[in-house]
Order: sequence, then C-alpha cells, then structure tokens
Amino acid sequence: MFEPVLETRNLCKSFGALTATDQVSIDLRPGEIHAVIGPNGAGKSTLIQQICGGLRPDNGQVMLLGKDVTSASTQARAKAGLARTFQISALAMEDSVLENALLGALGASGRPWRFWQRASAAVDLRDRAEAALDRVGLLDQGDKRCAELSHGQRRQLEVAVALTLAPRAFIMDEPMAGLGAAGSKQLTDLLDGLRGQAPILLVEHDMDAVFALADRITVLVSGKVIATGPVEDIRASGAVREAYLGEAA
Amino acid sequence: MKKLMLATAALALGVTFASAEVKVGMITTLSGGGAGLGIDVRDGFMLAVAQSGRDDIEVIIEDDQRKPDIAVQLADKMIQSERVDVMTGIIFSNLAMAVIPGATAQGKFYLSPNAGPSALAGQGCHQNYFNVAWQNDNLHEAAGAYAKNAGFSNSFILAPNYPAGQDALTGYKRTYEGELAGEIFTQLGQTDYAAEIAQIRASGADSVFFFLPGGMGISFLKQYDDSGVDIPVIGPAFSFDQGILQAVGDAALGVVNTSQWSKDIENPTNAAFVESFQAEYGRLPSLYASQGFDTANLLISAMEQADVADADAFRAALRTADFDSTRGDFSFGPNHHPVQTIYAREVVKEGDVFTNKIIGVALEDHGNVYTDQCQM
Amino acid sequence: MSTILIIEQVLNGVQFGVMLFLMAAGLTLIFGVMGLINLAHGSLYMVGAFAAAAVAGATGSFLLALVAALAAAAAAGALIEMVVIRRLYQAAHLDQVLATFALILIFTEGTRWFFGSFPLFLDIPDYLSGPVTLPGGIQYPLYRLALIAIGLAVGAGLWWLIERTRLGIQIRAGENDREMIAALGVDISRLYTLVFALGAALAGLAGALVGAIQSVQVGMGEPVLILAFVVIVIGGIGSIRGAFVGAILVGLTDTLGGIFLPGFFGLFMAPGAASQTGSAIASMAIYILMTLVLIWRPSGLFGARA
Amino acid sequence: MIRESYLNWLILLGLLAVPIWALTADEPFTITLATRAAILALAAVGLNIALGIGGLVSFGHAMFFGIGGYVMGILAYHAQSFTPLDLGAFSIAGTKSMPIIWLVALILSGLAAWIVGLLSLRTGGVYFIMITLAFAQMFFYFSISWSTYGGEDGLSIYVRNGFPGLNTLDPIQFFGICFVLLCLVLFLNARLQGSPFGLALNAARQVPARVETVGLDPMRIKLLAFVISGAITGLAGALFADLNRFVSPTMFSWQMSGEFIVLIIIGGVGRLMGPVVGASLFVLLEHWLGGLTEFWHIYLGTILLLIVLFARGGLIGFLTGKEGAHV
Repeated sequence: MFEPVLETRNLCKSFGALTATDQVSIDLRPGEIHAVIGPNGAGKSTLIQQICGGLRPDNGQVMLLGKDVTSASTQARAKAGLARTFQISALAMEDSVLENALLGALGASGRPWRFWQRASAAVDLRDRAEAALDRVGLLDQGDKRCAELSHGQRRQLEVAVALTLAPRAFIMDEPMAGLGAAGSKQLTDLLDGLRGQAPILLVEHDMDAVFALADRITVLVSGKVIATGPVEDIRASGAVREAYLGEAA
Repeated sequence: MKKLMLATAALALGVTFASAEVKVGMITTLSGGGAGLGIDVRDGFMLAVAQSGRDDIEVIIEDDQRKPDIAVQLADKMIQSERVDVMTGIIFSNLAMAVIPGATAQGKFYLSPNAGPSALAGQGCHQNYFNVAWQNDNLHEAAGAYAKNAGFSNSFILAPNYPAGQDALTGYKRTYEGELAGEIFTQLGQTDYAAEIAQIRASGADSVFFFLPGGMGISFLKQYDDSGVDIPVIGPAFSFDQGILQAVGDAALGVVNTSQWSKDIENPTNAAFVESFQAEYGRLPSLYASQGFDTANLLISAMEQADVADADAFRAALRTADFDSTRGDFSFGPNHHPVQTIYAREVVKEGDVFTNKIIGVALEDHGNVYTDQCQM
Repeated sequence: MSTILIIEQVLNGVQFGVMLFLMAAGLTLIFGVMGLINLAHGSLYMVGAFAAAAVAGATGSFLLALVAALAAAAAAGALIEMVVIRRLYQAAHLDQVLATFALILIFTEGTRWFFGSFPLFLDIPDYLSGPVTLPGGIQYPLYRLALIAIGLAVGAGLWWLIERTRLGIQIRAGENDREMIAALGVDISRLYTLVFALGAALAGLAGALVGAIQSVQVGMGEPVLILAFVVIVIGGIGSIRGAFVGAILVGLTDTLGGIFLPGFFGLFMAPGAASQTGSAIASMAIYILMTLVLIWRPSGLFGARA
Repeated sequence: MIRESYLNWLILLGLLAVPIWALTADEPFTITLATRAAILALAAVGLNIALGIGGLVSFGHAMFFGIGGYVMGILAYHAQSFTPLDLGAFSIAGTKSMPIIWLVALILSGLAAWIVGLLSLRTGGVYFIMITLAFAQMFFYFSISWSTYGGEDGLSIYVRNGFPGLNTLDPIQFFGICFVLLCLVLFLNARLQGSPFGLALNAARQVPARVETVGLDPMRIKLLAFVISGAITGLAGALFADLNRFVSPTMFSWQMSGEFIVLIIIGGVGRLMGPVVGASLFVLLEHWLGGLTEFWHIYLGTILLLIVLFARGGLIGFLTGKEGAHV
C-alpha cells in the first residue's frame, strides 16, 4: 500500500444554502491518473479550488505528501509540489511562449528577486523552461507570443508550465476543454506519459480521454462522491449510469 | 507667452516706439479660479503705462495659472531669456514666496502689486523688493483696530488653515483688544460654512471677523446672510472687491471691510483713475486694479529720476515713492512696505451695482510690525 | 457643546451628504452601467450652476433656473457621450481617464471664455430664504431644509426609476451583462446616452442648488468631483444605495470632524494650536475614513465587484 | 513605421539635442524647459513601472513626488538657516548636498510606498486608484497646514543645492545631472523589464492566478514594484524642487498625480520611452499653446482628446504602428 501523494478528508464547502462539496474524500496515489467526473455543478471546480488553495474549506482537510496544507496559501502548496492547469488557459497572453515557461521555472527556482540579469539569459531558468517546452512539443514556438498560439497549443503550454515546476502531483482542470478530436488525442498521449513523473488528478468532461487515461475514477454528483474505484467498476456501476452517464449520453 | 507688449495698447493710440529701455516682466494669474485678480492688476498696470505715454517701457505678461512651479519657471524665463529689469504681477503669497527671493537674489527689482507675505517683510526682506499694496497683516490689523474703536469686545474670528489665514487672525488680534468668542481655522477651498455659522450663532459673539478670499468669501457671506444670524461682520477688502461683490449680492450689504483704497477716496489721481478705467474696460476698478495702477506709476516715477541700469540710483528713486497714488498719501517704510492710511468701508448699492463707501479711517499712516526684523 | 448645536451640525452634515449624493448617484450609475470613469462629472456640475445663474439673472425665476440647469447639464452630458465617450467604451480605463480629463480642461476654460473670470451671482429665492425655527428652538435655514428634502426626493425617485420601471430593468441588466441586453433587443447606445444624460442632469441639479448658497465660479466642480469619488468608493462602485450611505457618511464625517476635532485637541493643547491641528486632521478625515473602509472592505460597503 | 528601439534612441537624443542647441543659441530658458521635461519624465518613468508593467494605476504618485520635494526642502532649509533638524530623540544637521538629499528622498519615498502599498494592494481596480488618491490627499492637507515648513506658502530655497564638482546653478549643468539620472533610471527600467522580476511582475498584472500557482506571491511582487516606483518618483520630486528652488503642497495635489498618468498615456502605457515622449510633448504644448492664447487649456484638452481617440497606444504606439506595449 502506497502512501497517497494527495488526499482530501471530508471536504465540505457551502455557499449560503448551496452545498458545493459535501464530505469529499479522495486520494491520489503515486503513478496513477485519477479522474474526477460529474455533471455541471457537481462541485468539481470547488473541489479543485480547495485542493489548490483558492478556497478555504468549511470543514475537512487537504493532505499533501502526508502534511496538512488545509490552511496553506496557494504559493505554499505550489512550492510543496502541487502543479495545476486551468480550465480556461491562464497564460500571460502578451508574453512569449518561452516567457510563460520561464515564469514557471522562476517559481520553481524560488528566487524571483533578480532585477538585473535577463530572464532569458538565466541558464537555470532557461534549461528548465526549454525542457518543459520540448516535452510538450512547443520548443520551436518559443518566440511566438502566447496570444498567437492556437487553442490546442495553449492547452499544451498550460501543461508545460506545470511541468517546469517538477511537481509531486498534477491537478488538471479539464485540459481537453475545447479541443477537437486530433488535439484531444495528442494531449491524451502527452498526459499518458506524464504519470510516471507525477500522478495526475484529472477533472475532465471528455469521457473518451477519461476512459483512455484514468486508472481510477471518482464520480461527484451534487457535491457528494457517489462512486469511486477502478475504471471497470465505474463503467459497470448502475448508480453512475443513472446519475451521470445516462444523463450525459 | 502672452506678449501683450505695450505695442498693442500703443498702436491703438497711434504712437510708434523707439527701442524699449525698461523691460518689465509681469507674472500674474490669468487663467483658472483666481484669474479675476490677475486680470485687474494687469489692466490697472497697463492703463497707467498707456496714460504715461512713454515709449520706453516694454511689458511682457505671462500667466502663472496660480501654480508655484509654473511661476518659478516663468520667472526663470523672464530673467534668463527675456532679461527683464523689473518684475511684478504676482497675486498669491505662496507664488510670491516661490518667485521673489530668487528674482531679487539675481539682481532684479520686484514690485509687488498684491502679495505681501510676512517672511518678505521681516527676515527675508531685500533691498530690491518693494511692496506697493500692503503687508499681508495690514488690512486685518485695520479690521482689529476698527473693531476696537467700534466698541466690540467679543469677536468670533475665522480664516482658512494656511499661512495667510494664520497671519490674518494674528493681525486682527494684534490690534483688537477684546475677548474672543471663538477662533476657527476652516479648510482651504471650503465651500460650505453651515457648521461654522452654527458655532457663531451659539457663541454669543458681538462681532465676526473673517478672512476668506475668493469664492470662499462669497459662499460664507451668502450662507451667513441666509442663516438669520445678525451679528455684525467685519472683513478685509478681499471678499468685497468690485469683482466679487456682484456675485455676493444683497448678502454683503452693510458689511464693514477695511481697505487702503476705495473708489471714493477724494483726490484727483483717484478720480481720474476710476473714470479712465471704467472708460477703457467698461467695469468699475477694484482694489487690485488700483494696486496695479499704482505699481506702474511708481515704476514710471523712478524711471524719471534714474536709469534702471544704475541699480543703486534706481532703488533710491523707488524708495522716495514720488508718485501720485490713487490712495492719496503713500510712502515706503524702512522694509520697503507701504506706510498708508487704511479705511473702513461699507458695502452699499448704487443703482444696480454693489460697491463700497468709506465710513471712516481704521488706521492712520500705518506701517507694519516686521520692520525690526528686516536688515537690508 | 449644547445639544441644539450638535443637532444643528448633524443636520448640516446630512444636508452636505444629500448634495454629495446627487453628484455621486450619477457617477456611480455611469460607472455601473457603462464601466466608465467620468472625471468630467464635476464639469457638468459647473455647467448646471452656470446655466442656473444665467437664467436666474435673465428671468429672476429660481424654478426656471433649476429647469435650465437640468436641461443644460443633460444636454451637455448627452453631447459628450455621443461625441467622445461613445468611442471609448471598448478602450482601457486609462484612456477614459485621459479623455475625460481633457474634457475638464475644455469645459473649464470654455466656461471662462463664455462667462468671464468673475464669479456669477445666484441667490436663494425669497420664498426659501431665511431661517425657520424647528422643534426644540433650533434656528435652521429653510433653504437647507429644502435641499435635504429635494435630495431625499431625488433619491426616492431614482430608487423608483431603477426598481420599478422598464428603463430601470434595462439599467440593471446593463450593469450585469452588456451582451445580454443587446440580445434582448434594447438599443444599447440609446440606453447609454440616456443614462449619461440622467447622471449629468443630477450633477447639474446639484450644481444649481448648491450654487445658490456658494459661489458660482470656474473650477467649482473639481473639489466636489473628488468628494463624489470618495463617496462612491466608500459605498461600493455601481451601487446607488452605497452612494447614498457613503454620501451621508462623508457629509457627517466632514462636518462633525471640523467641529469636534479642534475641541478634542483643545483638551490637551493651547486653543490656537488645537484649532490648527484639529482642522488639519479634520481636512484629512474623509480620506482617513475612506482608507479605513477600504482596508476593512476592499470593494466598499455595498460593492459587488472587486 | 519605425522600430521601437530606434525610436527610443531618437527620443533620447532629441531631448539631449534641444538644450545643447539652446546653449549655442543662448536661450537658457529652453534649457530650463528641457530640464523640466526630463524631471517630469523621470517621475512618470517611476509611475510607469507600477502602472505600465505592474498594472497598478496609482492616482497618488504625487505623494512620493511631494515627499521627495519636501526632503529636499526641509534638509536645505535647515542647512541654509543653520538650525539642526530636531527629530525628538536625536537631531541631524541639514544638508545642501544633492547626493545625500537624493538618497534620503529615495529611502523615505520608498518607505512611504511600502506602507501605502501594503494597505492599498488589498484592493484592486478603481478602488486601488481611489485609495492611493486618498493617501496623497492626506499628505496634501497635512502639508498645507504644516506651518513649520511654510504650509500652503511652501518653502523657498534661495540657492540650488550643490553637486560635487559641478555648478548646479548653471542651467546646462543642472540639466546634465537630471538627464544622466533619467538615463540611469531608464536603463534600470529596461533591465528590470527583461529580468526575472520583470517577468513575474508582468505576469502578475496579466494573470495573478497563474503567478500564485507557480509558487510566487503576486502581492509581494507588486508591492516591491510599487516601492521601486515610488522611490523613483520621489527622486524626481527632489530634483523638481531643486529646479524650482521651491517646494509647496501643490507637489502633493491630485492634479499632479493626474498629470503623471496623462504623461504616460500620451507617450504610451508600459513603453520604456512613453513617459519621456509624454513629458516632452506636454511641456512643449504648455509653453507653445500658452503663448498663443489665454484660453490655451481648451486647445490642450482638444489635443489630448485627439490623442486618445486616434492614437491608441499613445504616440509611441502610433509611430511604431503597434497599438499596445501589451495587448
């Protein structure tokens, strides 16, 4: 039995009368891709926010590498090894592709107070950024402004920035959103190769990608975990079909 | 900027000029809120220059926008580029403080047609600096003296919280000898005085002294009039000059104010000034116009006695103040500030126009208290 | 300090606040609906006051003067909206700031060019002049009571307009979602012109009402503009209710601060120095208030967006 | 269309050429005007670091400008009156030495920026604009009633402060000092913009959420930028006071803050040379239009309007054919 890399314990969060997450306990184990699925409004975004530090849970805990990070800031969690990608690309659109990757490398280096050196000439940053870009296949696009990238390339850059952090766990918020079949396929292959580097908590609507990638699946409906387990079990579960897959089909 | 050279005025009179011998740099406020004062000083000054018929005065006029940094910059320009001999025109004390020390230190003469901050009358006095209007405290001292003579013994006094305001209250208290029912510093630029008026009402004062120049005074008087408080009000002439009175209206009627000039001072110079100013500009002259007029005449009188290139002789000529002032008797004290009579006036209505009428003398041949601190 | 005096000062504070509300309501409405930072709002206040003074001078009627103020300010507002502002909705906030700053310059000097450099006369009508005696023996100027009443009436009218009318629905929709009201078939550019003119008319009304007890002069709008911004920031930008609460708060703070702070410092300082220090702090009071509010609630008392 | 880097050099050379021409043509006042432009540009360069790169629209930078001005005024006042500056526990002598005044101005205005930034950065958007304005207004009203140092009348320094080896009263030498400082700060700004810190700051303006998730604190980054920005504007304030040999509360006024913003927008937000172009043009217009008519503000206003409406991205954006330094 492996110690989970990331674990939530009974996370509760409500906004007024609306309960967004209700006693959510999930874990992420080394080497796996753990997909979280559920209909719109199931609480997936709220869950990610609580894991990454954007929202403070009303109750419950977030454990990262065995440490309680429930009240840690977003930056502290990032430093502790959590890397997240955004559902809507959060990239510095005016900057170049390389600069976006350099930003990640800068965060990883932990030394942002450098005022004199050129960022692109800082060897430590550049190596790390280029390695990440290479990994996602954007190395040759380094000088392009981010705003000029295609949608698919932006999704790849999101992953590249996360990679520069050399994280202990990835949190990916609908990385396939808005991608066509070809783009989905390409990104699926990329993510498939990442699990060896660090486990991925994957929130995703694209069921093809989920079933292609996930080792385990958790189904979230109305803030509650209604099922969790290996892919086959979920696929077979009547409750899930009824609550979710039936509805989606 | 505004090269309103004499040429403009002169061409109208059909006179042609040889080369100018005295170059005057006038920095005054011609745009924005305080523009009315600067325009009056300018018009009074230019009227005197035109009437003298002299062809050897060139006046360069610039607008300081009431900003100290602009005024300093213009002064630099006048001194460095235009190479003026004499400077004049500044209305506001804070601008005067910014410009005058530097100008006199560079050997220029400065004739102040309005501002007379105490620092320049005392320790900061300079042999090349002459004030042709008043030391800032003068009219307030006169108000205090008037209050004392009128038998007031419990005054409520107020002024904005800035140096000229603080000087005003100090000046009033210097000559007034009674009790104070209250002493308030308002905000500079304040427009609503309801709170202060309520305090006045509650204070049991027998008189109110206020120094609130410009729009502040208009607001105060209108609100005071409307409040139903009928304690007599005294103020310096600044809130009762010809430009402002029409905007105050009935609210100012009967208010006593102190001034070294009034259009009904009886002497030939003044009568001619009032008439010609009205003919030239189509409005009654104000206190500021008279000061501008006197400043120009002082300059002209000195030019008749000495060459501006000979600074010592020119200075001596200025010091004699040998000109006919619109105020009647006029001379300079040892610190080059006026020694003059200050009158108490009352606001009256002549036909449709609000104006002032002299009701008595507040201080006779009055100088200022800073002479001892001045070492030239 | 007597109770009567304190009550009188509270009335003064409320009256000041109510006038600020007229300014602030237009400003916050324009920001809420169009997302525009309108620095030229103070100029519309000035336009109202000058129009009122001119018409009162010509006709002698204060009511006509008020109508003229409303009309002139609304017309000026509609004009600048159609000529300048309309081109700037898509632009960055900073461009709007520069453009409306330029409008201040044009309006200020234009007014001086047209009306001259000397203040204009505008007086309280006879039927509203003089003090009245309130219960408890408080003597208070009738005109100021009228100002409070007019301000409250306008506030109520605004509430009715926004909560109860078709136009109000459109305005509220516009605050939330520009695209949506366009999709609903509302003529957006007409709505914007209308809202802008409405805000301008309120500013013009305030200018005329206040002009009667203050001085009608060039540049009178800028100090009020800054105060109005303080008000809407305290209240939360875009919120009419916030503007009202903010205006009253600022009015009371300013008035009561000016009264009590010198007295407070008088407890342990010489009278002259106390008065000076007290009034120095009093002049900073509303800014201190605003800072405290923003530190406590970064988007104002009733602000939705940060 | 011109490449921005060429244009930048051209602008700098232009600003240098004017006073040199004026020197040969014996037009000392033109040198003073150029000095004024250089100092205003310096102040706006300071603001541009916060506003242009960091997206922090400060409507209160006059606060730092004024602090720099009063540092100069107070130190020089005590030096010229030979009275020590009493700070309660200890007292220090005044000074007429520019480098010391600059250092104190940098430190104090930076410190003020740190405190103000700490409190203001909790807010955003229009609230940030207004809270910075509020702080500046506090300084403004305080300085008006602070009678020790002249209150509203301000404080006159009779002789310009000294710089070792130079005659600062000579207009061209004083211009030289200001120009060199401007170039130094521009160079620093250029380095900063390309540095790792600049990268982080630039990103903190565009996507603060991203900056957080890579483990950096956008608040601290913005705060530091605000401090650097305030310190530079403070330095400009000390120079401006020395140019005029005078300080007054107007240096704290909101119109001053507004003017800095206007300078930046005229030139182009976030452009390295935007403030220089803006300040030069502004001083030029002020001088030239003022000579034409008493009502020159109308024309100035109209020109500014035309710039906003037809030269998006400021003059540099217009000349280089690129609308935004960003976007």
